[in-house]
Amino acid sequence: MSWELFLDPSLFRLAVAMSVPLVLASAGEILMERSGLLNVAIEGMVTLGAAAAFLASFAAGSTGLGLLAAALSGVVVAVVFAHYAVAWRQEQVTVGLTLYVLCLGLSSLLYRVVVGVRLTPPRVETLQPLLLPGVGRLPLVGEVLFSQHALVYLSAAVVAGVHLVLFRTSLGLRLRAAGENPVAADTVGVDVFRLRKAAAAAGGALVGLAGASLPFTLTGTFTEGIAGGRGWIALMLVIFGRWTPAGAAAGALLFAYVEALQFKLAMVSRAVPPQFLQMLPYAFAVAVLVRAYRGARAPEALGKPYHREARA
Amino acid sequence: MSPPLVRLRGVYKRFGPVVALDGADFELAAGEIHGLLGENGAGKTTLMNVLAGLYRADAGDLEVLGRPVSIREPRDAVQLGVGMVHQHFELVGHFTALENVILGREGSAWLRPDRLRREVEALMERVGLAVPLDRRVRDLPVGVQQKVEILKALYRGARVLILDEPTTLLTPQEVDALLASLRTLVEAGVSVVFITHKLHEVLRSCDRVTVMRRGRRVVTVDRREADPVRLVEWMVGTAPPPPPAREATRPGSPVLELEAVRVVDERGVAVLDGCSLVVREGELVGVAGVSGNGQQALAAVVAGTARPAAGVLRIRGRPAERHGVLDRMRAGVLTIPEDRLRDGILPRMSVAENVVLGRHRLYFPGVRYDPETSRRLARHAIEEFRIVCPGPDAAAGQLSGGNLQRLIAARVFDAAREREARLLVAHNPTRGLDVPSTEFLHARLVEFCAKGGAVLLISEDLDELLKLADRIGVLYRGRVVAEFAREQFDRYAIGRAMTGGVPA
Amino acid sequence: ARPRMAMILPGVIQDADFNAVGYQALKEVQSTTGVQTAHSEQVAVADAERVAREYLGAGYSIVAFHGGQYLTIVQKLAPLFPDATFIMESAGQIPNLPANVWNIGRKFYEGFYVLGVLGALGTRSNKVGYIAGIRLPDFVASLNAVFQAVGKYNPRAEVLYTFVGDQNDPVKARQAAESQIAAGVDFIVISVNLGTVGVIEAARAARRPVLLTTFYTDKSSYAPQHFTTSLVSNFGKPYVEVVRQILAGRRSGYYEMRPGAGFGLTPPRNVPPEVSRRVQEVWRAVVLRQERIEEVTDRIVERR
Amino acid sequence: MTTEAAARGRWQVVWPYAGALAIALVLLAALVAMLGGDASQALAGLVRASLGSGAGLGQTLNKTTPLLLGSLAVILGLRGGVFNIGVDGQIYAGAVAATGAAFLLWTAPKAAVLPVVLLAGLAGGAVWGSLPGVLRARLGVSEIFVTVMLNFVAVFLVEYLSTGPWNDPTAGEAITRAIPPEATLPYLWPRAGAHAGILLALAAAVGVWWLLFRTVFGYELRAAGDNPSAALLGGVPVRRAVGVALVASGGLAGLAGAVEVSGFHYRLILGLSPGYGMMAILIAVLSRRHPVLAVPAAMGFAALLVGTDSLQRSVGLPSSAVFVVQAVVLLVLLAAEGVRRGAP
Ligand SMILES: Nc1ncnc2c1ncn2[C@@H]1O[C@H](COP(=O)(O)OP(=O)(O)OP(=O)(O)O)[C@@H](O)[C@H]1O
Ligand SMILES: Nc1ncnc2c1ncn2[C@@H]1O[C@H](COP(=O)(O)OP(=O)(O)OP(=O)(O)O)[C@@H](O)[C@H]1O
Ligand SMILES: [Mg+2]
Ligand SMILES: [Mg+2]
Repeated sequence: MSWELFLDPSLFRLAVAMSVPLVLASAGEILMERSGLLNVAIEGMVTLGAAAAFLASFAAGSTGLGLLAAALSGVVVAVVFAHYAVAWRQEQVTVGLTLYVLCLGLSSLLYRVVVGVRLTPPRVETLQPLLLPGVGRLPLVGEVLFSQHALVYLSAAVVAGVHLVLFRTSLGLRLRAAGENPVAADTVGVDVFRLRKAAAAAGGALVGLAGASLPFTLTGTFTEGIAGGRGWIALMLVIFGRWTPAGAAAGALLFAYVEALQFKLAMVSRAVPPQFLQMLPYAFAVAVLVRAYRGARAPEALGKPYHREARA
Repeated sequence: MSPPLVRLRGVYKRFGPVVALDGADFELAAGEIHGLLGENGAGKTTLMNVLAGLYRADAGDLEVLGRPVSIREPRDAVQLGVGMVHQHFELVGHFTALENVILGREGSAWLRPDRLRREVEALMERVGLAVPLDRRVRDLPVGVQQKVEILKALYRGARVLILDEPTTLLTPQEVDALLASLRTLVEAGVSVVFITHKLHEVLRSCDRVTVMRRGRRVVTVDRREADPVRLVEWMVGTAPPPPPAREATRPGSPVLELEAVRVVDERGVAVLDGCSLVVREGELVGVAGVSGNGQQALAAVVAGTARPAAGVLRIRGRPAERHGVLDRMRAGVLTIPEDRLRDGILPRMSVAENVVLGRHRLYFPGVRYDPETSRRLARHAIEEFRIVCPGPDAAAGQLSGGNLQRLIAARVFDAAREREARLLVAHNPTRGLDVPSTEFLHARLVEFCAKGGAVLLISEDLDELLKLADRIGVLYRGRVVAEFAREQFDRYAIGRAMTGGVPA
Repeated sequence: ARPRMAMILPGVIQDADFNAVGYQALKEVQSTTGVQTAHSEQVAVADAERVAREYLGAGYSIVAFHGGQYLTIVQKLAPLFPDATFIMESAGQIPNLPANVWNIGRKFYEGFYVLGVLGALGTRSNKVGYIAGIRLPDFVASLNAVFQAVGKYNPRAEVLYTFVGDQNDPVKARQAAESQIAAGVDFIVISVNLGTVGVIEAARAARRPVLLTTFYTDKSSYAPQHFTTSLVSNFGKPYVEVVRQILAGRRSGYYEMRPGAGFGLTPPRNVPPEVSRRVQEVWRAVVLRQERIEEVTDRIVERR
Repeated sequence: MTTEAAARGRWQVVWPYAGALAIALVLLAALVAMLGGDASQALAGLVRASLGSGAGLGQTLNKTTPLLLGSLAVILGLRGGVFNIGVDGQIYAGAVAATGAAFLLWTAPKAAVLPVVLLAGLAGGAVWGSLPGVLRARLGVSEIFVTVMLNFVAVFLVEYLSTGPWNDPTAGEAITRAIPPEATLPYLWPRAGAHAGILLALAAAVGVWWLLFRTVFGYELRAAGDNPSAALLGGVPVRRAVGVALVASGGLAGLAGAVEVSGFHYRLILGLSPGYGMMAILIAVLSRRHPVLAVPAAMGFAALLVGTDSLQRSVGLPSSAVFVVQAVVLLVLLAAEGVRRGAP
């Protein structure tokens, strides 16, 4: 086995493409967690986003509508989550897990209702690579970065956008304050409840889009379990990236690289049973998480319901 | 006569079964400093929280400048020019001072830090309060944090500034500075509500005083009509009981010895650094200090939840650096934690299950846990310590603060009887307690010493220490910088030591 | 009374794949033998026993299981319901089955041998890919057959294979296909089910033309430029035969499904006519058992 | 508290459950109608399939077994303050260990085989729970994430064993060879196909109740879960208790895996746990973390599972609808609780 195997440009190209759902989902989760909401339903929301995107574009024949539907499905679930967590102060992990199960069920149910019983699974057009003018033809970088499909560029923009909103706008300052110390935010007139719901909605839209990226860029169709654990991985990436979108995106690329590498290794290392290579990304995720935990600092009010009249 | 700046009338507020405000009235005149007095639980904080929009009153009228207003949310209060500095500060620890001040009033969608800094700097100059704007708030001393809080309120254009017990965390020198700056603020057109338990502060700095009792106003008087005896009478109804007589003790052998103990927290900061201290049998040693100078680490290292990184820690003559909580308990160390909700109570478990915590291995040495035994002990504790609760099976989280502290006291002192406990570490044991509860607890501490126990009383209440301690050590930056024997007790000398000015 | 027959299927019948062909077989049984039929789709192994018991309780006398994972249930239920006849599928003949069980053995590898031949002749980069999901003995045998075919018909060509761990995960299948294509593969023998759509997308996105083969059903309409042929499976043939035998009183037996007996090959497209002709010749030889193909299920034997 | 108030309190607990059940039934009926079926007929069929027939009841009991054990595992974790979302992986780990033991024990005395197989399952699940347990206890790493990742790893491990070393080559599927007869659980009700696993699960429910409320360990575990820092100051070894909670939780789930192997499948098989872990969480929440209440809750879910499975055949309701119905039931309950809490 040689080093070239690990440095193959096609590997990086695939990693960039495969990181899209992770980047979008973790950016969405970061928005929510920064406001104090720990939403563990995102694996389900990614699945539902994939179903919504596929079904809308299948029914209406438009990728744009598909993206819209996916974002909307994320918003709806996230707002329901936020309502339970914010207004009713229910334990967030419990609500998240319940919604996770609901989303999984709803995805297949909707698919069945819309698509019905038919002999061949319908498919939609996938997004084709978009060569960026100028840089697209550069050797290596062009191949890896600038001849990808549109959602790759979108997710790069999302990372930059979420970063700017969080750290350069007053909205971001208030949102982070709500996640660090809701009482402090509330007493200066920041509407913590509305802000958390808004963060949930915006984050939910991104998580839904993460789901849309699966049928629209990879498979052209919806299948059960299409998220394949990417929602959970995104949850880990939030910690890995220390609650910054750029950090999480770096982690997403790393994870996607290991995932792609696994398939490369599968073609050359005949001695190892394939199942052990398939475990690799998940084992890697655990190992990375253990490292990432050292010194990581979550928003102080993360997962804690805010109640004005509760005794501190 | 012009209408008062703020008028609250017949404010009623209950929390579950607790009636916190029972038709309270209050008026604040423009340009005054108005003292708000009352024993613990009288409703001072609740009333002001209603004005600040944090609590919603069940009934009652609010008027500002004679016009009825409705304050449903903190935002409404901010708009009416009401700013409140809460007792335990509501700052975002990981934000800078600047970010904390401007939060919620940033002025533009895009943050413009330079412009905002200039505005805040101008404000600081105008009101004579200066804080380092780029430091993280959690790294600032409490006195400075308080200034950040006041700036926060003023930056929002507060015409009414409510300060809830602003002096408890400050050194005497800092208190002087605060009171002086309040005058400056009044001259700049701000009216101040000043909540405190300290009569001399009221008499020194306020124009008028309101005394509250059991959710109602007792009286509002001009300072000139008030004197300490009448104020206390208004507050508690009768004259306060005399303090327990502390007999001169003959200290026995050392129970707790700390020699140059160093404790490092998870951030790598040495929170205790070369701390030395001895507590002997029958002795009550007080630890004074501005909070944040290592009190928590001291309590933790003695209780066994923190390990010393260097130094010697002996309990009853035996090295105990490596010992955990359980070993300490076996050696007779008891703890009254500073934060009872965080460190003392199992909120969702029953009173009975809470009463046995810490003693459960004693009562249940085998595998079996017997709920009947716990209930029996709990019924006993409820009676003896007059804990107000529905019964042994009630969830502990429903109890009021004072009753929680009684519950913890029951746990501690009962164990003391049974096991001849040797050392009690009490950290701010009476914070937030009313007078009877405080007296009750003080009596227990004294009794414990009289029986030969040793007490380490870490308290931010200097009066409490002056009343009870045989000796007071002053903790400053993680070490005991000065010790005063009873005959040397002097408020200002101790206060100087607390700010690092070691007496000659 | 006319016997009634029920079939239990692991997935949805509209998968245009394994379950669809099972369902078609059931319909064929009904139309050719007149036996009344019913089916349950998407039955997890954990539920199959109960479902079977419900049919048996409702008077169904023939219960068929479409798949080998229901083996335990058949072994449990057959002695308990001696009046009913069970049909189950497997990779080969199962020894010691109860006396009221028919066994259909599926020999996919012989068909995959021919797909391998097409790959050997159809590849221009001399790299043939094989993408499977779970490392089942069936697929191991099929992979070995592809190795044998390529070794014999194009010794210069190489076979790259990937087991992605899931028959129905198009994302993983796509990643595997991308890796293979990046490594130079231009002909992929697909052995996944729903994962197929992922492989198709990879082929579409590839910069060089990539040819594909599939199995169970003809999926050429999905990607007309990419599919060459399909190893179509007509389960109707074995099922109709077995049900006829049951109706005639034979309560147990073994039917082997193989090229010519249940498996067919669609005429290869997108390849030169002589390649297509050659492959169909090999197919006929395999049907007549004139081509020597070894069945190895427990390890992968790579040869050049 | 007066008796009248106590009675009112009890009703306040009961009505959300009744409401949730009603909403679940209405929802099911609506789904059936949407798919073009006859709702009343479908609901009658549901009851018949799950509880109203011998075979149905037997299979409902069989389904209750892993759900109950799984929810007990979740409850044990929740009481200690940890979310064990890895029940599925631990079920598989237990199944692997049980199957391995059954294969290795062919020389052992026959009477010893079954107990050892079940214990092996317990141990296998415990081992699977120990990694998140150790990471949580030593490094404070979130168990939520680690347990989920280990679910994936466990599935691949099962895939490896069932298609590799232990594969039954004749079946042509991801299943292992059968375990010997002496490693199998006896039938409780042969005609209905109900195995004795339910007795184990019921015993486990009582055992968990006893452990939580009648042992010092359980007391300390609950204390650690309720308020770790207070428990720590009260002399409870919190980290150890929480770690042990995850290990024990894994053990219970592992037992579920062993029971599935020795009572139902007689082999290790991919798909042994069709999402039992997720349903176990819902059951644990529904039963308010009480091991005894988990019994009716698990049974109810099992009946719902079995019943809606029959709707799949009668009206084409997809199996995923069960998830929807269950989640909605829980959401309704959580909402009822939330509404009672009132405004922020
Ligand atoms: N958020 C709350 N939830 C429940 N009870 C509360 C709450 N806030 C205050 N109380 C109760 O209301 C009563 C009045 O409390 P409040 O804090 O207003 O008293 P205070 O006069 O500020 O006392 P202190 O001097 O101790 O600060 C007390 O019995 C207290 O326990
Ligand atoms: N079904 C039961 N059988 C026997 N004892 C019970 C039962 N239910 C509750 N108990 C007893 O009541 C006590 C409290 O149990 P409970 O289930 O109410 O727990 P909890 O701490 O109130 O939980 P939660 O956090 O949900 O409030 C236990 O000590 C237990 O012995
Ligand atoms: Mg107060
Ligand atoms: Mg209780």
